[in-house]
Amino acid sequence: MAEEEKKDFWARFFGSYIWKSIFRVGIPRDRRGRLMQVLSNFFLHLHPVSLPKHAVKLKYTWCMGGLSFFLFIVLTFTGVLLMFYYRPTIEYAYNDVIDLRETTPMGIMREIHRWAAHLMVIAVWFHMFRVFMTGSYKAPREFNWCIGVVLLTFTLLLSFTGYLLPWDQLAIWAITVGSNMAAATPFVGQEGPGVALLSIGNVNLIGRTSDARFLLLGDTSIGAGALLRFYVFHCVFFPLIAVFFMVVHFWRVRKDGGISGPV
Amino acid sequence: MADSKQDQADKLKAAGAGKAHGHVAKGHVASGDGQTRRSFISWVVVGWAAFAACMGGLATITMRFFAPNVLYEPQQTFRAGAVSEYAPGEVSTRWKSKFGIWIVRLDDRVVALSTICTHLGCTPNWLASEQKFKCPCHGSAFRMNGINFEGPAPRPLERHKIYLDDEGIMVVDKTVSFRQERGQWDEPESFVAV
Amino acid sequence: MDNDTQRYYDPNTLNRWFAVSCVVFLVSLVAMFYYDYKREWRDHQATFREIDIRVSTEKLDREQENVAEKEEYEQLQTALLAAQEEQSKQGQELDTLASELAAITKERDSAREDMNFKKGERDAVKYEMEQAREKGDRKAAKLVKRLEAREQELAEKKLNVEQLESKMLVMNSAITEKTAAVVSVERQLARLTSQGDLLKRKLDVLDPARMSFLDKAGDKMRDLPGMDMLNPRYSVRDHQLIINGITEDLVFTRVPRVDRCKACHMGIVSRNFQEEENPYRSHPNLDLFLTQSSAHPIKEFGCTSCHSGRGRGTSFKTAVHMPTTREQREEWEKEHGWKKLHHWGSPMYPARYTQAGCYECHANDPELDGADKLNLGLAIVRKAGCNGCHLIDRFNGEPKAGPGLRRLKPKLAKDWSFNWIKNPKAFRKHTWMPSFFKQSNNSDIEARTDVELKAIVHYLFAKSEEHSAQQPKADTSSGNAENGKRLVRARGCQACHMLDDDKYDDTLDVEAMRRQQGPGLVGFSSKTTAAWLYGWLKDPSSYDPVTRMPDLRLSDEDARDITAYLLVSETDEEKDAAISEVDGQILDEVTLELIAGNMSHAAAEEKLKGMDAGSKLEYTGMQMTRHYGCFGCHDIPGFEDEQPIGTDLSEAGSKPIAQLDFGLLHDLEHVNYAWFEQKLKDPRSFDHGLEKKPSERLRMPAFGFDEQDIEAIVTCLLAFSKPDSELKKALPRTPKNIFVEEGEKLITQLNCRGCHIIDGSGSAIRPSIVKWAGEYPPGAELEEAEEEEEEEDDGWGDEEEDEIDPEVLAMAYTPPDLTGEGAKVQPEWLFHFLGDPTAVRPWFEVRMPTYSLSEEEKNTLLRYFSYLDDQKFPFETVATVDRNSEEFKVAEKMFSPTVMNCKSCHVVAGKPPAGKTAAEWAPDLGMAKTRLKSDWVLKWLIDPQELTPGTKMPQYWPKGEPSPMPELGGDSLRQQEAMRNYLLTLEDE
Amino acid sequence: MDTLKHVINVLSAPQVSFLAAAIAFFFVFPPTDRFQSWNRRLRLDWLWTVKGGILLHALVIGAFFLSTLDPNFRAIVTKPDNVPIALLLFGTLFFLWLSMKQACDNDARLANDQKPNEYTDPSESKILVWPDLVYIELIAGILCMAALIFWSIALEAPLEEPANPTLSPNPAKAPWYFLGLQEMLVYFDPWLAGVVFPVIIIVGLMSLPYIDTEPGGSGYYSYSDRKLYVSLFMFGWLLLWVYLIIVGAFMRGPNWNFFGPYERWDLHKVVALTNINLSSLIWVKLLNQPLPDNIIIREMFGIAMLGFHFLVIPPLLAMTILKKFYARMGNVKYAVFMFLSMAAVSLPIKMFLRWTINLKYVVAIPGWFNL
Repeated sequence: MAEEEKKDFWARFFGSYIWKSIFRVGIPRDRRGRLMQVLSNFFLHLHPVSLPKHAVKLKYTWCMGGLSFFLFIVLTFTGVLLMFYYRPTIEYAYNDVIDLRETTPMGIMREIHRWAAHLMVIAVWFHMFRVFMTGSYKAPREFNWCIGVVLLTFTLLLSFTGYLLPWDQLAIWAITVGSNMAAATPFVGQEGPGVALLSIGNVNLIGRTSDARFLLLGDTSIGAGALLRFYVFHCVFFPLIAVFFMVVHFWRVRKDGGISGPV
Repeated sequence: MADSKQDQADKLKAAGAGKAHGHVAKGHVASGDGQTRRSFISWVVVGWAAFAACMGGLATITMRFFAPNVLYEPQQTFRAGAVSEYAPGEVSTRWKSKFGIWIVRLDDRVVALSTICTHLGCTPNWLASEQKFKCPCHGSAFRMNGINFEGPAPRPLERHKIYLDDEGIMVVDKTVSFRQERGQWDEPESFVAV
Repeated sequence: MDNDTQRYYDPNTLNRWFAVSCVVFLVSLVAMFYYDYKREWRDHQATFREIDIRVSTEKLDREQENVAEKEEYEQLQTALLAAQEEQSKQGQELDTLASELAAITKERDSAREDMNFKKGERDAVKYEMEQAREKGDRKAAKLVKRLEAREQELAEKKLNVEQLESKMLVMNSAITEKTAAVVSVERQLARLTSQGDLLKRKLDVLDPARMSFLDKAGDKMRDLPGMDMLNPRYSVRDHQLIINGITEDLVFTRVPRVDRCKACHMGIVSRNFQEEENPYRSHPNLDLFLTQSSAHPIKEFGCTSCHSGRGRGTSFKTAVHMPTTREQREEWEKEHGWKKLHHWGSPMYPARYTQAGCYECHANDPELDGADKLNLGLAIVRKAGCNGCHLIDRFNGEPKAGPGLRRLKPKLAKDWSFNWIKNPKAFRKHTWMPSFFKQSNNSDIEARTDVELKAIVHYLFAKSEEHSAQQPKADTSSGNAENGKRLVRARGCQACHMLDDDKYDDTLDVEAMRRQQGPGLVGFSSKTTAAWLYGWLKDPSSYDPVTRMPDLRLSDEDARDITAYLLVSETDEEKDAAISEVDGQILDEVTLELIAGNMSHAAAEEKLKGMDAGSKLEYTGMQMTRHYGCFGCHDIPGFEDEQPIGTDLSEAGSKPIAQLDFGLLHDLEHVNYAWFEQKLKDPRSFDHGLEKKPSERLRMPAFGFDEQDIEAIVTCLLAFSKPDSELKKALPRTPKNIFVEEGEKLITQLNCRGCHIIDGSGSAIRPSIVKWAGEYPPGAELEEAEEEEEEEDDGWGDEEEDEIDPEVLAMAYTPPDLTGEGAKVQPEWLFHFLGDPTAVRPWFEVRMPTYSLSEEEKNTLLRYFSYLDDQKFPFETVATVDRNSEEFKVAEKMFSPTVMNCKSCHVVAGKPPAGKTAAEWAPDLGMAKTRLKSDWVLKWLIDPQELTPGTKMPQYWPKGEPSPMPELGGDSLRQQEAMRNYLLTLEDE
Repeated sequence: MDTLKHVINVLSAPQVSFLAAAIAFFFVFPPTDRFQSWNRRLRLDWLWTVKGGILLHALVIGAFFLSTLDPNFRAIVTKPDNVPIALLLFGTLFFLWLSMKQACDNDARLANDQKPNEYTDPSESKILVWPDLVYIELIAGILCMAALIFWSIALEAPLEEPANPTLSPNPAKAPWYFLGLQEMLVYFDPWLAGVVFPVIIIVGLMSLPYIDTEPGGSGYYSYSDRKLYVSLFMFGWLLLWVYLIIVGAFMRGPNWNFFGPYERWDLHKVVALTNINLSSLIWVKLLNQPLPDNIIIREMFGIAMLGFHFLVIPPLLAMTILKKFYARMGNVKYAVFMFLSMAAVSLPIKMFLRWTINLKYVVAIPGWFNL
């Protein structure tokens, strides 16, 4: 009997005006209800309402794309939290990172962020691997594959720009090497081949204060400028671009006929 | 982020319960006894209870994260010199800019007045000619001893802990404050007797 | 039901999966909380709280007992009762008074309110009026009137208030008068129990046992995980120090230090926890450190600025504690899971090297009180001549550690030199000359090293100059060794030289180092000739212009006797093996190798053919002298402006460990101090197991340091670290500091402290003087002087004969204490005295030697002394004396035997006092005018003990009492001045 | 034991291990029918069965954890930043096996013209996203998060000394996911390894769908229909990326010297690595001539080799082995495909020349073009 009461309490609860105003549909009891759930929910609307069987087989999807996205969300969240305690200046950066472990509440926020970043790189790679192995880049999904490649690149860039922020030896030297490659860019890097071509008369246009590396660091060597720059790249610029491409990526997944499968 | 998770969770909760029903029926059809049903319901309950707990946990973590464990605030205690350095009836603005404190020598005691207006936290000015602290923001005014008598200020200025160290120098400690309306102005550490 | 057909997974499984994963997630979150909450400092603070409660309670109990025991307490108690009794009698009146007072107070308050309102209005009108008048508004006139009216009213109100207040005053006084007794007694009681009350107040908020239930609850709540953000008792925040004065190096910039050590070392600043365990213990030296009154208050200096380490660390590991020994390391690894934090440049100094931290700020201090280890280290570094081969900023411009080798020939024999360099300790057990050969990495190539060595000797002698030491007038062999022995001990040689019969105490300290300024004196017969030795003693600088050996102005026979003594000695060392023939083949190899260094092999061989044996030897010798860096310690012809061969040690302490080559010694602790220790223990050991050409091998010589030396030296090395450019705590560069430092440098070089106490430390010679006074009771040679005085002998004579305690004797024969010298003597005199010393204390056996000081050096010393005693330049007050004045007569009288009888002790113008052994003589008063500062003399007469405690000089004018003498109106001061002026005339007696 | 370790140390030297891997590779992942027949004959496809998989994992994981008994190996592997690489290693292995297994199954099905596993008949109704997909996504997310937190508690994120531009750590390594590129930097000029190669990789990946336009094997795991592409992709991904990362992370020690997995990272290890340019190798060593002054003449051999590699080989292949293929592709696609694959092949060749004959540059025109 108690069962019964409980049941119709829930019935009334989920049937209530407020509940409906928020979630539109009540409890999905039947096919229609379940469809409605997905259709009427912002967070689920990038799913179709129904899928071919293999699309829910982990064996087929490995869920890597989903995890990549999930990790991106985790990174955004933890990243924002870290920004409350981290100041990208040569006076503070290093010590703030020490404090993140020593005194900041929930001492492992930085760890979560860092390991999640590594994990995301791996997840993205596996996602690409899966997509390749199932030949899912083939028509009509060629372009989405390209976007995927772009996303992969930005994943790496995000990870790379984040690498400088602790402002320790690992950081500065990894970035030194990386940024010196920029200096070796053909034509626009002061060390690169053909740089001499970009000159008017004997006025060189590309020099230590005017080449790719300089634009990257905002300075002739890694210092306060580079730190700030990488911080903005890492926290604002690249994420925005990445999000933009993600949106397109997901949208294309739907528009290119949902998840791939044999015809 | 957290709340989006949250209501996703709610929705799923709904679904979970819903499924429960959907399945209950099936369960009946399938096997007459409620065995499966009870065990199955318990799974759902455990699952969603734990999930709710997790969401709570995440919320707590986030909230906790906003309360820093260490501060880098400017020095809160300073040595304000010997009593003799202040003339009777003097309001010294010596420490105003550095520490936000007026050292006031009243007839029988020296006190450390906070320079924060009790109305909305502006910094009043000492008008020697009118012998009062006048706040530029909303015109509150305080007497030399910190009692409010003009404008909207609800209560007197706060006084801070002040005491003599072993060398007879006055030390002001801003971390401790004494309020007149709580009758704290006669507590031994709220003034240095002269 | 359609949904089944469209279900892929069984809902049960999904739910199970979901349930399980959620639980796992929950667990992870709990773990996260726990991990964040479980911090070492929290446990430590909890433990410390218990300790604090225990200690404070004990203290409180003790306090209360003490108070209870005091009978004063009893009295006060009874007094209080009595007073209250008394007061209650008048309770009636008091109450009425009080109520009246209250009434009037009310009245006064309202009156004051009115007054304030009026005042406000008055101010406003005043302002208006002023404005109007300024503008020339015609309202002004009206306003003026209004203002007057207001003033009027205000005045009335004021008056009213004042009247009321005066009334109140009267009543107050009445009340106070009635209650005075009680109040005063209560005050006294309070004063008596104040200590205890403080403790009580502290414990009330600290000790749960004293808390109400609710307080207890709150006390528990405040530190729960998640709650600990609200108002925690245990926190890092309250124990974090921010040190602006001493910054931390971030390469790109320097930032204020942040020290959180106190989060665990809670009791460090208090004196109450000396018996507790670490980390709760009090700092061992609170007089010098941490306390507000000490020189290093914790608020300004923090912890890591001295101890180094990572101040921000909040755990044992991340604070980068460093173990002193291997055992301790293992223990820590067990207890604290300690692991060396590899990536931290400045780990904490291990306990035994803590003194290295002082150097950061005290780099310029000559000798640092309380940092004995550091001082000793610096002394050893100087003495061993480390700075000869290694650049060390601090020691730039210091003279070379060893004797000059410019004029070897007349002094040494080749054989001796060969054996000496090969193994110095064989000839002189405690020499500072290190051994280059027969070491762990070159004993396998002894044949070669022998050749190298012979080459070096050859080079030295080939380059050696002749010199014209004045030849002894008489033949030097006729010296009296016995007397020589006495002289060596009497003349004060032991201030700088150890004799083979005094033992080298096994624990070195700075004092002992001073006694080793010069080489130990052992039998020289095999080393050098009588002629040379004699010449050397007579005038060292003629042989070696830069030697530190001063001229003791020895008479010819003194010199001869000492020579004789030094040549025959108790330990006549075994005859040295004669130097053998050079192995030509090896010599060729070596020479070729050296030449080939800077030309092609073929050319080198050509060149070699062209050389004869001699030139080969000489060439190789020179190259080898360079290779082994002999010129670092010795002045060697041909190497005048050579660069030191060793690595720069100016920043040894902050050298990254990766730059220290541990070679194949894998089981050595991988920390810089372990490396330094090993290097000092066996300098060549890092070559162990490595295949190296002879020329590539490590060449730092072995000094044979013991544990203690090594500890001291390593302390220095750790101290020599990257200086903080913007250090605010270092000694300010005031003239005083600078001149004192310069002076100290010179004083250390000249080893003045070998004889004198200067600025509190020194007089290394004292023990040997005592010894000497025991062996050779002085005064013997004064017999004849006494003979003359015989008839004046006033019966003291016989007492002279019997023994006097050497300690007492030594008192009289030890060189004077120079503390306060700057205030005492006149600069001109001191200047000349340093140039050529005249005997101030003629009875002295010890000689103030003549140093060949430059004008500049003399001035340095003058500046040193006068700045040390804060004397003003130029410092002179001349006292004028009128010989016919009354004062003069009086003084004469006082001076005469009948009154003070100064002559009975003081030598006067070279005339020794009658019938006293030299032991009881006092300095020559004849010199007073030229030598002493008149102000000082006056001070001296007033109270000698104050200037030199323990002096024999009696105090004639007892402090604070009327003068014992009637003259000059019995005015002590006038008498003293008179006496002073008199003394200043004595020179021309 | 030690001898075994020593043997492994030696074998794991790139010149050995890479060569072995490269050769074995084409038998395990046959690009052409010929190789596939070999593959069948050697029963290598057995690897992609359940049994094979178990064995494979048992071997790798077992070996790995056995190795952790060795202090030197442990020291390297447990560096916090290296843990993800271990993850990558195992992950790659597992997913490789998983995908290949499914591919084989599907191939088998297709062989006896069945539909691939993933095929769902349009007639049968689809799965509802709600609740199944959403639910498993949620579960996956939660588990991932939990794992992440445990990992973060267990491992402290690395933090070294404050940044110091005057003192580089030894070895100074790029973030692990770029170690492949850093390894390249050892063999190529910065502008190549640092700029051109990344660009080629990205462009290459992007152009993939436009080159491989064959409809077959779309949307399901399969191998035999797409041998060539899969094989090439695997080559790039496994050998030129994952392998190099592992080498760069675990086997590159102080002074960027190579260290075997059980070797102590000795600061003072000395290895003879004197390099020589192809030009001087041929002119001076073989022909005993002085180096000609004219750069073009000096470098002609190198240029010739390059020309041969990029301009001659492709047409040759087009005429011989890849006739059909070429026909299907048409000029442009074939050209692009060939450029990319030849570039991909050229990397290991160059690396290999360096390892074996210490070749520095094939073509060395300073300031312009060093390869």
